[in-house]
Amino acid sequence: MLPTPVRELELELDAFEGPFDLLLTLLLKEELEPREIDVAAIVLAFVERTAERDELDLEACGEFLVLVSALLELKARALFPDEAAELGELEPEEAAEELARRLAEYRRMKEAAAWLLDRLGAEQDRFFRIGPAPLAPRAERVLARQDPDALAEALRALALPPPTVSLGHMALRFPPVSQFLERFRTVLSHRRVFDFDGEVEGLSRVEQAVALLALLELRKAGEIALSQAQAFAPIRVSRADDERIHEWKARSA
Amino acid sequence: MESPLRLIALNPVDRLARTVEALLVVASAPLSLDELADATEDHPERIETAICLLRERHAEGRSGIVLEEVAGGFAFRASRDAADACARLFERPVERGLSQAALETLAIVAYLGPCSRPDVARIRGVAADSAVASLVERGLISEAGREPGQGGAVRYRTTPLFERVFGLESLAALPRLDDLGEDAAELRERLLEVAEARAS
Amino acid sequence: MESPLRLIALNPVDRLARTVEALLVVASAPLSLDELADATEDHPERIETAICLLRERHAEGRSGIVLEEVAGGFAFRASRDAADACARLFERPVERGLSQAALETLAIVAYLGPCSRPDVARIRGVAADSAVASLVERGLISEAGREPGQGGAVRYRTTPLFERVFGLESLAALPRLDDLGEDAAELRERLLEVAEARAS
Repeated sequence: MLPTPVRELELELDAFEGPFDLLLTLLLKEELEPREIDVAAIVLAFVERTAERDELDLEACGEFLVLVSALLELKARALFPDEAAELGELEPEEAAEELARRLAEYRRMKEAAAWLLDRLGAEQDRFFRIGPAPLAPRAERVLARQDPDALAEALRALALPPPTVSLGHMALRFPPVSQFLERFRTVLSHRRVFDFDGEVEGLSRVEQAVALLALLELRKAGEIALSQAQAFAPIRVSRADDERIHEWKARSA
Repeated sequence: MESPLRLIALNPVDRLARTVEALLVVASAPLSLDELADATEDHPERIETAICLLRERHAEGRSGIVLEEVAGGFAFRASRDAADACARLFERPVERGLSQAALETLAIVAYLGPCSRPDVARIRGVAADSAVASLVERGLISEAGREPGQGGAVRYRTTPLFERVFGLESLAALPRLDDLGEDAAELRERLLEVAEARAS
Repeated sequence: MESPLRLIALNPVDRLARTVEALLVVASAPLSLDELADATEDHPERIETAICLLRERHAEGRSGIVLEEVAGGFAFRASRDAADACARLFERPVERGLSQAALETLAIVAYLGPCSRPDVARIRGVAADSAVASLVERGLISEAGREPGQGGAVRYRTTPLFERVFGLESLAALPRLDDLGEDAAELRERLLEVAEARAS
């Protein structure tokens, strides 16, 4: 089971009310759509819960990060069914399986860590000598003749730029949503309206996905309004108060 | 001073046992049966007999020096009665405890090693740099080459000291991952449910 | 297993002797009377009595483990009968090669000139302490002053033994790496750039 604080984290979301671990189960059983889950609200609930406690439970934080990033991944894949294939060649179902697999692996390692800790406790009264005996004969280490090319090769390898690391299956490969929240807020403080497509042009698909999540979170918070002339047309983003003005104008017209 | 008569009367296995005793008291790491056989130029079966004798002589409660099978070989350690005295004089390699991050990293390296920092980060979901550094400093893990390919990351494996500190006869003495906890089984069940739901 | 009767009958000095035995078998340096007294929380005179007992028990010809008084205190050594076996144990076969960590560290020091451990660590992307220590122990690198400034880190350079092992008349005979930089400074720059890219 998850550590208590994360597992028992009570959530009150639009789409779901109950403990975090039930949410996870429902997602894995595909009884709940990832896209309906308000990730920002979950983070907020966790932060609030953490703040209520005197102690910072790093273990719970680590667990939480893994879960939330996996959730975000699921959500992004569900939002971009076509691009999901391109992103990680994973279907949402496969992503769910991947999540379960990753959690199981992490859990096993945590169990192994707990076993090691127990073992360490049990071994506390056994002392071995670490290092050579005080009166042991001294051993000479004789090294065979070496090839100087091996040195050049070693340095050449160190001078090679590392491969562009594929973080395709890493849990934390997303830029923070907050980054885009801030960015969009800043843009809207200067301009009343902007085109989402123009704003995220040149960003990677993953970044664009997270940017869209940020957009949805802002919309949910009532900070912005979204409009689109037709499917696949540019998404127009405007301040929420402007939208209200438009609505009022529309109704009065 | 010992009389020549007694030297002559000394049982050959007893003589071998003394030589093994001598080797174990100066060795800096546990010695395997083969290493003992090579050093004594004797047969492994006879070494085993000598070890039996020494195990009895250096048993807990009978001597301050206890013979133990650990890390793939044999080594002497202090008797448990003397643990308090030892603790006053010597610092254990993990005296100040290992953080949760370090323990998890150690578990990953022990089970999946050799593996790199990115490997550990992938499983734990957070960077493992300081945990790895602290484990290297304590001598519980050490470098084991780099990952193949250009700019490969350094890989790590556990050391014989790790086995000694955790009292493992070898890495094979680690519990099987499948046996650990019911959580994994529970998750697997959920996973199967997902698969079945999709198949139906 | 020991009978309770014998445990009860155990002479207190004998018990102390066992603890001293345990301390000596774990110690990696000779232990003085005072150190033994501190660790056992007992009187130095009683320690002396215990040592007398151990001297008899661990005498040449009676045990493979011999108690020896040396400068600084007491320590166990191997019995003389076992000298040949010990020599075979410590006579190491010729080592064929160096570990990846040692090779990289050696290459950095050889090509870039005197380097500190932090330098090596920065370029390799991992801590260099144990690799540097092992190369110093093997005599392939040695200390060469400190980095400028107060509290500067110790720098290392390659030794004449290094040149012999690699069959080089001098460092100038190292294979050329012109494609990576015109001189050591450029090479260093290049390596640090790559290391930074790797770390990010």
